[in-house]
Amino acid sequence: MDVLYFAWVRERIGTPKDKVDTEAATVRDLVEELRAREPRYEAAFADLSALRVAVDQELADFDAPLAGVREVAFFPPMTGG
Amino acid sequence: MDVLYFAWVRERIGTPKDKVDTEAATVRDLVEELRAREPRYEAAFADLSALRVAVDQELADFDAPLAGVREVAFFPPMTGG
Amino acid sequence: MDIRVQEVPFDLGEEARAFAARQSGMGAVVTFTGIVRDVAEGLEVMEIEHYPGMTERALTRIAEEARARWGLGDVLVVHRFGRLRADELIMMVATAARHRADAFQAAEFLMDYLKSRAPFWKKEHGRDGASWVAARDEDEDALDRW
Amino acid sequence: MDIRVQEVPFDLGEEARAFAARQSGMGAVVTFTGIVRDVAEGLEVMEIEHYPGMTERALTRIAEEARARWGLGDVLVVHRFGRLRADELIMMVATAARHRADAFQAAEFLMDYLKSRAPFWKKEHGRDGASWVAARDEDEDALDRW
Repeated sequence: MDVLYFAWVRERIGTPKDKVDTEAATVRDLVEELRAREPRYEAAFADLSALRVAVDQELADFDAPLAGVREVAFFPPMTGG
Repeated sequence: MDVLYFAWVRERIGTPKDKVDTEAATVRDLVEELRAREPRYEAAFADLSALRVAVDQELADFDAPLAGVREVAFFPPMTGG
Repeated sequence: MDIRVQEVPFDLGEEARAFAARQSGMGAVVTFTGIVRDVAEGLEVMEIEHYPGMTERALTRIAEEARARWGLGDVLVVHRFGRLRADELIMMVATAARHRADAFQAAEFLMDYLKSRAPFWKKEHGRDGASWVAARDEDEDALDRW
Repeated sequence: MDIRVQEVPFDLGEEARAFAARQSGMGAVVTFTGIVRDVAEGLEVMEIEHYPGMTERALTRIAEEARARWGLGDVLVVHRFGRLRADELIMMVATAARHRADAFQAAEFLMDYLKSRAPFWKKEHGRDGASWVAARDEDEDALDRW
Protein backbone atom coordinates (compact mmCIF):
# COMPACT_ATOMS: atom_id res chain seq x y z
CA MET A 1 0.00 0.00 0.00
CA ASP A 2 1.20 3.52 -0.80
CA VAL A 3 1.05 5.95 2.10
CA LEU A 4 1.37 9.60 1.09
CA TYR A 5 2.06 12.67 3.19
CA PHE A 6 1.41 16.30 2.33
CA ALA A 7 2.28 19.75 3.69
CA TRP A 8 3.70 19.75 7.24
CA VAL A 9 2.97 16.04 7.67
CA ARG A 10 5.35 15.38 4.79
CA GLU A 11 7.91 17.78 6.25
CA ARG A 12 7.74 16.24 9.71
CA ILE A 13 8.09 12.69 8.44
CA GLY A 14 10.73 13.73 5.94
CA THR A 15 9.36 11.87 2.91
CA PRO A 16 6.37 12.30 0.60
CA LYS A 17 5.64 8.57 0.42
CA ASP A 18 6.13 5.19 2.07
CA LYS A 19 5.48 1.76 0.66
CA VAL A 20 3.87 -0.09 3.55
CA ASP A 21 3.19 -3.77 3.98
CA THR A 22 0.42 -3.92 6.54
CA GLU A 23 -2.36 -6.05 7.97
CA ALA A 24 -4.00 -2.99 9.54
CA ALA A 25 -7.78 -3.25 9.37
CA THR A 26 -8.50 0.49 9.58
CA VAL A 27 -6.77 3.80 9.06
CA ARG A 28 -6.47 4.12 12.82
CA ASP A 29 -4.64 0.80 13.03
CA LEU A 30 -2.29 1.95 10.28
CA VAL A 31 -1.60 5.16 12.18
CA GLU A 32 -0.65 3.10 15.27
CA GLU A 33 1.78 1.03 13.22
CA LEU A 34 3.38 4.12 11.70
CA ARG A 35 3.60 5.86 15.06
CA ALA A 36 5.55 2.95 16.47
CA ARG A 37 8.18 3.21 13.75
CA GLU A 38 10.23 6.28 14.69
CA PRO A 39 9.93 9.54 16.64
CA ARG A 40 9.33 11.55 13.44
CA TYR A 41 6.18 9.49 12.76
CA GLU A 42 5.16 9.80 16.37
CA ALA A 43 5.55 13.58 16.02
CA ALA A 44 3.54 13.76 12.80
CA PHE A 45 0.65 11.71 14.19
CA ALA A 46 0.67 13.16 17.72
CA ASP A 47 -2.68 14.95 17.30
CA LEU A 48 -5.12 13.20 14.99
CA SER A 49 -7.62 16.05 15.27
CA ALA A 50 -5.14 18.18 13.31
CA LEU A 51 -5.03 15.63 10.47
CA ARG A 52 -7.25 14.63 7.59
CA VAL A 53 -7.09 11.36 5.69
CA ALA A 54 -7.93 10.25 2.16
CA VAL A 55 -8.41 6.61 1.19
CA ASP A 56 -7.91 5.88 -2.50
CA GLN A 57 -8.13 9.64 -3.13
CA GLU A 58 -11.44 10.15 -1.34
CA LEU A 59 -11.76 11.95 1.98
CA ALA A 60 -12.40 9.38 4.71
CA ASP A 61 -12.31 9.10 8.48
CA PHE A 62 -9.89 7.27 10.75
CA ASP A 63 -12.25 4.32 11.14
CA ALA A 64 -12.32 3.65 7.39
CA PRO A 65 -11.47 -0.01 6.56
CA LEU A 66 -8.33 -0.69 4.54
CA ALA A 67 -9.31 -3.97 2.83
CA GLY A 68 -8.46 -3.70 -0.86
CA VAL A 69 -7.14 -0.15 -0.49
CA ARG A 70 -4.13 0.88 -2.58
CA GLU A 71 -3.42 4.42 -1.39
CA VAL A 72 -3.82 6.28 1.91
CA ALA A 73 -2.85 9.90 2.35
CA PHE A 74 -2.41 12.02 5.50
CA PHE A 75 -2.43 15.80 5.51
CA PRO A 76 -3.55 18.87 7.47
CA PRO A 77 -6.90 20.59 6.79
CA MET A 78 -6.94 21.88 3.24
CA THR A 79 -6.40 25.54 2.37
CA GLY A 80 -7.22 25.90 -1.31
CA GLY A 81 -8.78 28.76 -3.20
CA MET B 1 -39.85 72.75 -15.78
CA ASP B 2 -38.74 69.85 -17.97
CA VAL B 3 -40.97 66.79 -17.79
CA LEU B 4 -39.40 63.63 -19.23
CA TYR B 5 -40.99 60.33 -20.19
CA PHE B 6 -39.30 56.97 -20.68
CA ALA B 7 -40.16 53.54 -22.08
CA TRP B 8 -43.89 52.92 -22.60
CA VAL B 9 -44.79 56.19 -20.89
CA ARG B 10 -42.86 57.99 -23.61
CA GLU B 11 -44.48 55.86 -26.29
CA ARG B 12 -48.00 56.41 -24.97
CA ILE B 13 -47.56 60.16 -24.69
CA GLY B 14 -45.72 60.30 -28.00
CA THR B 15 -42.88 62.56 -26.93
CA PRO B 16 -39.79 62.17 -24.73
CA LYS B 17 -40.13 65.61 -23.15
CA ASP B 18 -42.47 68.48 -22.40
CA LYS B 19 -41.61 71.97 -21.23
CA VAL B 20 -44.24 72.69 -18.62
CA ASP B 21 -45.16 75.95 -16.95
CA THR B 22 -46.86 74.92 -13.74
CA GLU B 23 -47.85 76.05 -10.28
CA ALA B 24 -48.30 72.42 -9.16
CA ALA B 25 -47.16 71.99 -5.56
CA THR B 26 -46.43 68.28 -5.76
CA VAL B 27 -45.77 65.58 -8.33
CA ARG B 28 -49.34 64.37 -7.84
CA ASP B 29 -50.69 67.85 -8.70
CA LEU B 30 -48.52 67.90 -11.81
CA VAL B 31 -49.88 64.51 -12.84
CA GLU B 32 -53.44 65.85 -12.52
CA GLU B 33 -52.58 68.81 -14.75
CA LEU B 34 -50.99 66.57 -17.39
CA ARG B 35 -53.89 64.10 -17.28
CA ALA B 36 -56.30 66.92 -18.06
CA ARG B 37 -54.39 67.83 -21.20
CA GLU B 38 -55.26 65.09 -23.68
CA PRO B 39 -56.38 61.46 -23.80
CA ARG B 40 -52.84 60.23 -24.46
CA TYR B 41 -51.70 61.75 -21.14
CA GLU B 42 -54.79 60.35 -19.43
CA ALA B 43 -53.83 56.92 -20.83
CA ALA B 44 -50.21 57.18 -19.71
CA PHE B 45 -51.12 58.21 -16.16
CA ALA B 46 -54.17 55.95 -15.76
CA ASP B 47 -52.51 53.72 -13.14
CA LEU B 48 -50.01 55.49 -10.93
CA SER B 49 -49.04 52.24 -9.21
CA ALA B 50 -47.44 51.19 -12.53
CA LEU B 51 -45.32 54.33 -12.62
CA ARG B 52 -42.20 55.60 -10.94
CA VAL B 53 -41.07 59.19 -10.69
CA ALA B 54 -37.73 60.96 -10.41
CA VAL B 55 -37.40 64.57 -9.26
CA ASP B 56 -34.19 66.28 -10.38
CA GLN B 57 -32.81 62.84 -11.25
CA GLU B 58 -33.49 61.28 -7.85
CA LEU B 59 -36.18 58.67 -7.26
CA ALA B 60 -39.06 60.28 -5.41
CA ASP B 61 -42.69 59.64 -4.57
CA PHE B 62 -45.84 61.26 -5.87
CA ASP B 63 -46.12 63.51 -2.82
CA ALA B 64 -42.72 65.06 -3.44
CA PRO B 65 -42.85 68.89 -3.52
CA LEU B 66 -41.95 70.67 -6.75
CA ALA B 67 -40.71 74.01 -5.40
CA GLY B 68 -37.43 74.86 -7.10
CA VAL B 69 -37.45 71.64 -9.14
CA ARG B 70 -36.09 71.77 -12.69
CA GLU B 71 -36.74 68.26 -13.99
CA VAL B 72 -39.39 65.62 -13.34
CA ALA B 73 -39.38 62.22 -15.05
CA PHE B 74 -42.05 59.52 -15.31
CA PHE B 75 -41.34 55.91 -16.24
CA PRO B 76 -42.28 52.30 -15.50
CA PRO B 77 -40.39 50.19 -12.92
CA MET B 78 -36.79 49.85 -14.01
CA THR B 79 -35.39 46.72 -15.62
CA GLY B 80 -31.63 47.13 -15.77
CA GLY B 81 -28.89 44.58 -15.42
CA MET C 1 -14.18 53.56 -9.13
CA ASP C 2 -15.12 53.24 -12.75
CA ILE C 3 -18.72 53.72 -13.95
CA ARG C 4 -19.47 53.64 -17.66
CA VAL C 5 -22.76 53.88 -19.55
CA GLN C 6 -22.13 53.34 -23.23
CA GLU C 7 -23.69 52.30 -26.51
CA VAL C 8 -20.61 50.49 -27.86
CA PRO C 9 -19.75 46.91 -26.84
CA PHE C 10 -17.21 46.27 -24.09
CA ASP C 11 -14.62 43.52 -23.87
CA LEU C 12 -15.22 41.39 -20.78
CA GLY C 13 -11.75 39.87 -21.10
CA GLU C 14 -9.95 43.20 -21.17
CA GLU C 15 -12.11 44.66 -18.39
CA ALA C 16 -11.67 41.67 -16.07
CA ARG C 17 -7.93 41.42 -16.66
CA ALA C 18 -7.31 45.14 -16.18
CA PHE C 19 -9.55 45.30 -13.11
CA ALA C 20 -7.77 42.42 -11.37
CA ALA C 21 -4.36 43.76 -12.36
CA ARG C 22 -4.91 47.20 -10.85
CA GLN C 23 -5.88 45.91 -7.39
CA SER C 24 -3.35 45.90 -4.59
CA GLY C 25 -3.65 43.86 -1.41
CA MET C 26 -7.00 42.42 -2.52
CA GLY C 27 -7.37 38.64 -2.36
CA ALA C 28 -10.69 38.33 -4.18
CA VAL C 29 -12.19 39.65 -7.41
CA VAL C 30 -15.77 38.85 -8.46
CA THR C 31 -17.30 39.74 -11.81
CA PHE C 32 -20.89 39.47 -12.96
CA THR C 33 -21.78 39.70 -16.63
CA GLY C 34 -25.29 39.95 -18.03
CA ILE C 35 -25.94 38.51 -21.48
CA VAL C 36 -28.92 38.97 -23.83
CA ARG C 37 -30.90 35.71 -23.74
CA ASP C 38 -33.10 34.70 -26.60
CA VAL C 39 -35.98 34.32 -24.14
CA ALA C 40 -38.74 34.87 -26.63
CA GLU C 41 -37.19 32.32 -29.04
CA GLY C 42 -37.38 34.72 -31.86
CA LEU C 43 -35.74 37.70 -30.22
CA GLU C 44 -34.31 39.92 -32.88
CA VAL C 45 -33.25 42.94 -30.89
CA MET C 46 -33.08 43.84 -27.23
CA GLU C 47 -33.45 47.60 -27.02
CA ILE C 48 -32.17 49.25 -23.87
CA GLU C 49 -33.32 52.76 -23.04
CA HIS C 50 -31.89 54.79 -20.18
CA TYR C 51 -32.09 58.22 -18.55
CA PRO C 52 -28.85 60.04 -19.36
CA GLY C 53 -27.57 61.91 -16.34
CA MET C 54 -29.67 60.10 -13.79
CA THR C 55 -28.21 56.74 -14.83
CA GLU C 56 -24.66 57.78 -14.02
CA ARG C 57 -25.77 59.34 -10.74
CA ALA C 58 -27.67 56.23 -9.69
CA LEU C 59 -24.83 53.87 -10.59
CA THR C 60 -22.27 56.05 -8.83
CA ARG C 61 -24.38 56.16 -5.68
CA ILE C 62 -24.90 52.38 -5.71
CA ALA C 63 -21.20 51.73 -6.27
CA GLU C 64 -20.18 54.14 -3.52
CA GLU C 65 -22.54 52.50 -1.09
CA ALA C 66 -21.15 49.05 -1.93
CA ARG C 67 -17.60 50.29 -1.54
CA ALA C 68 -18.23 51.77 1.87
CA ARG C 69 -20.31 48.88 3.15
CA TRP C 70 -17.89 46.08 2.26
CA GLY C 71 -14.61 48.01 2.38
CA LEU C 72 -13.99 47.25 -1.26
CA GLY C 73 -10.74 47.99 -3.00
CA ASP C 74 -12.47 48.94 -6.20
CA VAL C 75 -15.72 48.75 -8.15
CA LEU C 76 -16.37 48.68 -11.88
CA VAL C 77 -19.78 49.04 -13.54
CA VAL C 78 -20.25 49.00 -17.31
CA HIS C 79 -23.79 49.10 -18.76
CA ARG C 80 -24.73 49.33 -22.39
CA PHE C 81 -27.77 50.96 -23.98
CA GLY C 82 -29.13 50.89 -27.52
CA ARG C 83 -29.91 47.88 -29.67
CA LEU C 84 -28.36 44.52 -28.73
CA ARG C 85 -28.73 41.06 -30.20
CA ALA C 86 -28.91 37.64 -28.51
CA ASP C 87 -25.64 36.60 -26.85
CA GLU C 88 -24.31 40.14 -26.71
CA LEU C 89 -23.04 41.33 -23.33
CA ILE C 90 -25.40 43.85 -21.72
CA MET C 91 -23.45 44.86 -18.65
CA MET C 92 -20.88 43.84 -16.08
CA VAL C 93 -19.85 44.66 -12.55
CA ALA C 94 -16.57 43.82 -10.84
CA THR C 95 -15.69 44.04 -7.16
CA ALA C 96 -12.38 43.57 -5.34
CA ALA C 97 -12.07 42.86 -1.62
CA ARG C 98 -9.60 41.33 0.80
CA HIS C 99 -11.85 38.32 1.39
CA ARG C 100 -14.17 36.45 -0.90
CA ALA C 101 -17.40 36.86 1.07
CA ASP C 102 -17.21 40.66 0.78
CA ALA C 103 -16.47 40.59 -2.94
CA PHE C 104 -19.41 38.23 -3.56
CA GLN C 105 -21.86 40.14 -1.40
CA ALA C 106 -20.93 43.49 -2.88
CA ALA C 107 -21.39 42.17 -6.42
CA GLU C 108 -24.81 40.72 -5.57
CA PHE C 109 -25.83 43.96 -3.87
CA LEU C 110 -24.76 45.97 -6.93
CA MET C 111 -26.75 43.71 -9.22
CA ASP C 112 -29.87 43.78 -7.06
CA TYR C 113 -29.85 47.57 -6.91
CA LEU C 114 -28.90 48.02 -10.51
CA LYS C 115 -31.82 45.80 -11.60
CA SER C 116 -34.49 47.86 -9.84
CA ARG C 117 -33.00 51.26 -9.03
CA ALA C 118 -30.97 52.31 -12.05
CA PRO C 119 -33.06 53.91 -14.81
CA PHE C 120 -32.81 51.34 -17.59
CA TRP C 121 -35.71 49.79 -19.49
CA LYS C 122 -35.59 46.84 -21.84
CA LYS C 123 -37.78 46.24 -24.86
CA GLU C 124 -37.74 42.96 -26.71
CA HIS C 125 -38.27 43.06 -30.44
CA GLY C 126 -39.20 39.61 -31.73
CA ARG C 127 -40.71 37.99 -34.77
CA ASP C 128 -44.18 38.62 -33.35
CA GLY C 129 -43.73 42.24 -32.35
CA ALA C 130 -42.18 44.21 -29.53
CA SER C 131 -42.88 44.47 -25.84
CA TRP C 132 -41.39 46.14 -22.79
CA VAL C 133 -39.87 43.75 -20.28
CA ALA C 134 -41.92 43.85 -17.08
CA ALA C 135 -40.16 44.29 -13.75
CA ARG C 136 -40.18 41.04 -11.79
CA ASP C 137 -41.45 40.89 -8.21
CA GLU C 138 -38.41 38.77 -7.28
CA ASP C 139 -36.13 41.61 -8.34
CA GLU C 140 -37.95 44.07 -6.12
CA ASP C 141 -38.01 41.54 -3.26
CA ALA C 142 -34.27 40.92 -3.64
CA LEU C 143 -33.63 44.41 -2.24
CA ASP C 144 -35.07 43.43 1.13
CA ARG C 145 -32.03 41.43 2.09
CA TRP C 146 -29.66 44.40 2.11
CA MET D 1 -17.05 21.54 -17.91
CA ASP D 2 -13.43 22.57 -17.74
CA ILE D 3 -11.22 21.71 -14.73
CA ARG D 4 -7.54 22.57 -14.82
CA VAL D 5 -4.82 22.17 -12.21
CA GLN D 6 -1.62 23.72 -13.48
CA GLU D 7 1.68 25.24 -12.49
CA VAL D 8 1.78 27.89 -15.23
CA PRO D 9 -0.09 31.20 -14.92
CA PHE D 10 -3.51 31.61 -16.53
CA ASP D 11 -4.95 34.67 -18.24
CA LEU D 12 -8.13 35.79 -16.45
CA GLY D 13 -9.08 37.98 -19.41
CA GLU D 14 -8.85 35.18 -21.95
CA GLU D 15 -10.60 32.70 -19.67
CA ALA D 16 -13.48 35.04 -18.82
CA ARG D 17 -14.00 36.16 -22.42
CA ALA D 18 -13.91 32.61 -23.82
CA PHE D 19 -16.14 31.27 -21.08
CA ALA D 20 -18.84 33.90 -21.64
CA ALA D 21 -18.59 33.53 -25.42
CA ARG D 22 -19.19 29.78 -25.40
CA GLN D 23 -22.43 29.96 -23.42
CA SER D 24 -25.77 29.74 -25.17
CA GLY D 25 -29.07 30.81 -23.66
CA MET D 26 -27.39 31.82 -20.40
CA GLY D 27 -28.18 35.29 -19.07
CA ALA D 28 -25.61 35.41 -16.27
CA VAL D 29 -21.89 34.68 -15.91
CA VAL D 30 -20.07 35.01 -12.58
CA THR D 31 -16.33 34.71 -12.11
CA PHE D 32 -14.32 34.57 -8.91
CA THR D 33 -10.57 35.08 -8.94
CA GLY D 34 -8.23 34.52 -5.99
CA ILE D 35 -5.08 36.62 -5.79
CA VAL D 36 -1.97 36.20 -3.61
CA ARG D 37 -2.13 38.86 -0.91
CA ASP D 38 0.99 40.12 0.78
CA VAL D 39 -0.62 39.31 4.12
CA ALA D 40 2.60 38.86 6.04
CA GLU D 41 3.95 42.18 4.69
CA GLY D 42 7.13 40.61 3.61
CA LEU D 43 5.70 37.67 1.70
CA GLU D 44 8.26 36.50 -0.80
CA VAL D 45 6.65 33.35 -2.12
CA MET D 46 3.32 31.61 -1.67
CA GLU D 47 3.96 27.93 -2.22
CA ILE D 48 0.95 25.81 -3.14
CA GLU D 49 1.17 22.05 -2.76
CA HIS D 50 -1.53 19.69 -3.97
CA TYR D 51 -2.35 16.00 -4.28
CA PRO D 52 -2.12 15.10 -7.99
CA GLY D 53 -4.96 12.81 -8.97
CA MET D 54 -7.15 13.49 -5.97
CA THR D 55 -7.21 17.21 -6.74
CA GLU D 56 -8.75 16.71 -10.17
CA ARG D 57 -11.24 14.19 -8.78
CA ALA D 58 -12.29 16.52 -5.97
CA LEU D 59 -12.68 19.54 -8.26
CA THR D 60 -14.63 17.53 -10.82
CA ARG D 61 -16.99 16.24 -8.16
CA ILE D 62 -17.56 19.72 -6.72
CA ALA D 63 -18.17 21.19 -10.18
CA GLU D 64 -20.58 18.41 -11.14
CA GLU D 65 -22.53 18.91 -7.97
CA ALA D 66 -22.78 22.65 -8.59
CA ARG D 67 -23.87 22.09 -12.16
CA ALA D 68 -26.65 19.69 -11.19
CA ARG D 69 -27.82 21.72 -8.21
CA TRP D 70 -28.20 25.06 -9.98
CA GLY D 71 -28.83 23.83 -13.53
CA LEU D 72 -25.73 25.59 -14.75
CA GLY D 73 -24.85 25.92 -18.38
CA ASP D 74 -21.16 25.50 -17.70
CA VAL D 75 -18.47 25.55 -15.03
CA LEU D 76 -14.79 26.42 -15.22
CA VAL D 77 -12.23 25.84 -12.48
CA VAL D 78 -8.56 26.72 -12.86
CA HIS D 79 -6.19 26.32 -9.88
CA ARG D 80 -2.46 26.81 -9.85
CA PHE D 81 0.16 25.08 -7.74
CA GLY D 82 3.86 25.76 -7.24
CA ARG D 83 5.52 29.00 -6.23
CA LEU D 84 3.58 32.25 -6.64
CA ARG D 85 4.39 35.84 -5.75
CA ALA D 86 2.19 38.62 -4.35
CA ASP D 87 -0.48 39.84 -6.80
CA GLU D 88 -0.29 36.68 -8.92
CA LEU D 89 -3.60 34.98 -9.64
CA ILE D 90 -3.98 31.72 -7.70
CA MET D 91 -7.21 30.38 -9.12
CA MET D 92 -10.53 31.20 -10.70
CA VAL D 93 -13.99 29.73 -11.09
CA ALA D 94 -16.65 30.73 -13.60
CA THR D 95 -20.33 29.77 -13.67
CA ALA D 96 -23.04 30.39 -16.25
CA ALA D 97 -26.77 30.20 -15.54
CA ARG D 98 -30.01 31.53 -16.92
CA HIS D 99 -30.53 33.81 -13.92
CA ARG D 100 -28.09 35.72 -11.77
CA ALA D 101 -28.99 34.20 -8.40
CA ASP D 102 -28.03 30.71 -9.60
CA ALA D 103 -24.76 31.84 -11.11
CA PHE D 104 -23.81 33.67 -7.89
CA GLN D 105 -24.82 30.86 -5.58
CA ALA D 106 -23.02 28.21 -7.62
CA ALA D 107 -19.82 30.27 -7.65
CA GLU D 108 -19.97 30.76 -3.88
CA PHE D 109 -20.65 27.07 -3.35
CA LEU D 110 -17.68 26.14 -5.54
CA MET D 111 -15.42 28.46 -3.61
CA ASP D 112 -16.58 27.26 -0.21
CA TYR D 113 -15.99 23.62 -1.14
CA LEU D 114 -12.77 24.29 -2.94
CA LYS D 115 -11.37 26.10 0.12
CA SER D 116 -11.90 23.20 2.51
CA ARG D 117 -12.41 20.05 0.44
CA ALA D 118 -9.93 20.20 -2.42
CA PRO D 119 -6.45 18.96 -1.46
CA PHE D 120 -4.38 22.14 -1.67
CA TRP D 121 -2.09 23.51 1.01
CA LYS D 122 -0.48 26.93 1.13
CA LYS D 123 2.85 27.82 2.66
CA GLU D 124 3.94 31.41 3.05
CA HIS D 125 7.63 32.15 2.68
CA GLY D 126 8.43 35.55 4.12
CA ARG D 127 11.39 37.55 5.29
CA ASP D 128 11.14 35.94 8.70
CA GLY D 129 10.79 32.34 7.62
CA ALA D 130 8.08 30.06 6.29
CA SER D 131 4.83 28.75 7.70
CA TRP D 132 1.87 26.70 6.56
CA VAL D 133 -1.37 28.64 6.29
CA ALA D 134 -3.82 27.34 8.91
CA ALA D 135 -7.35 26.45 7.88
CA ARG D 136 -9.82 29.04 9.13
CA ASP D 137 -12.87 28.05 11.17
CA GLU D 138 -14.99 30.41 9.06
CA ASP D 139 -14.07 28.42 5.96
CA GLU D 140 -15.21 25.18 7.54
CA ASP D 141 -18.35 26.86 8.88
CA ALA D 142 -19.14 28.26 5.43
CA LEU D 143 -19.96 24.73 4.25
CA ASP D 144 -22.94 24.55 6.61
CA ARG D 145 -25.06 26.78 4.45
CA TRP D 146 -25.16 24.38 1.49
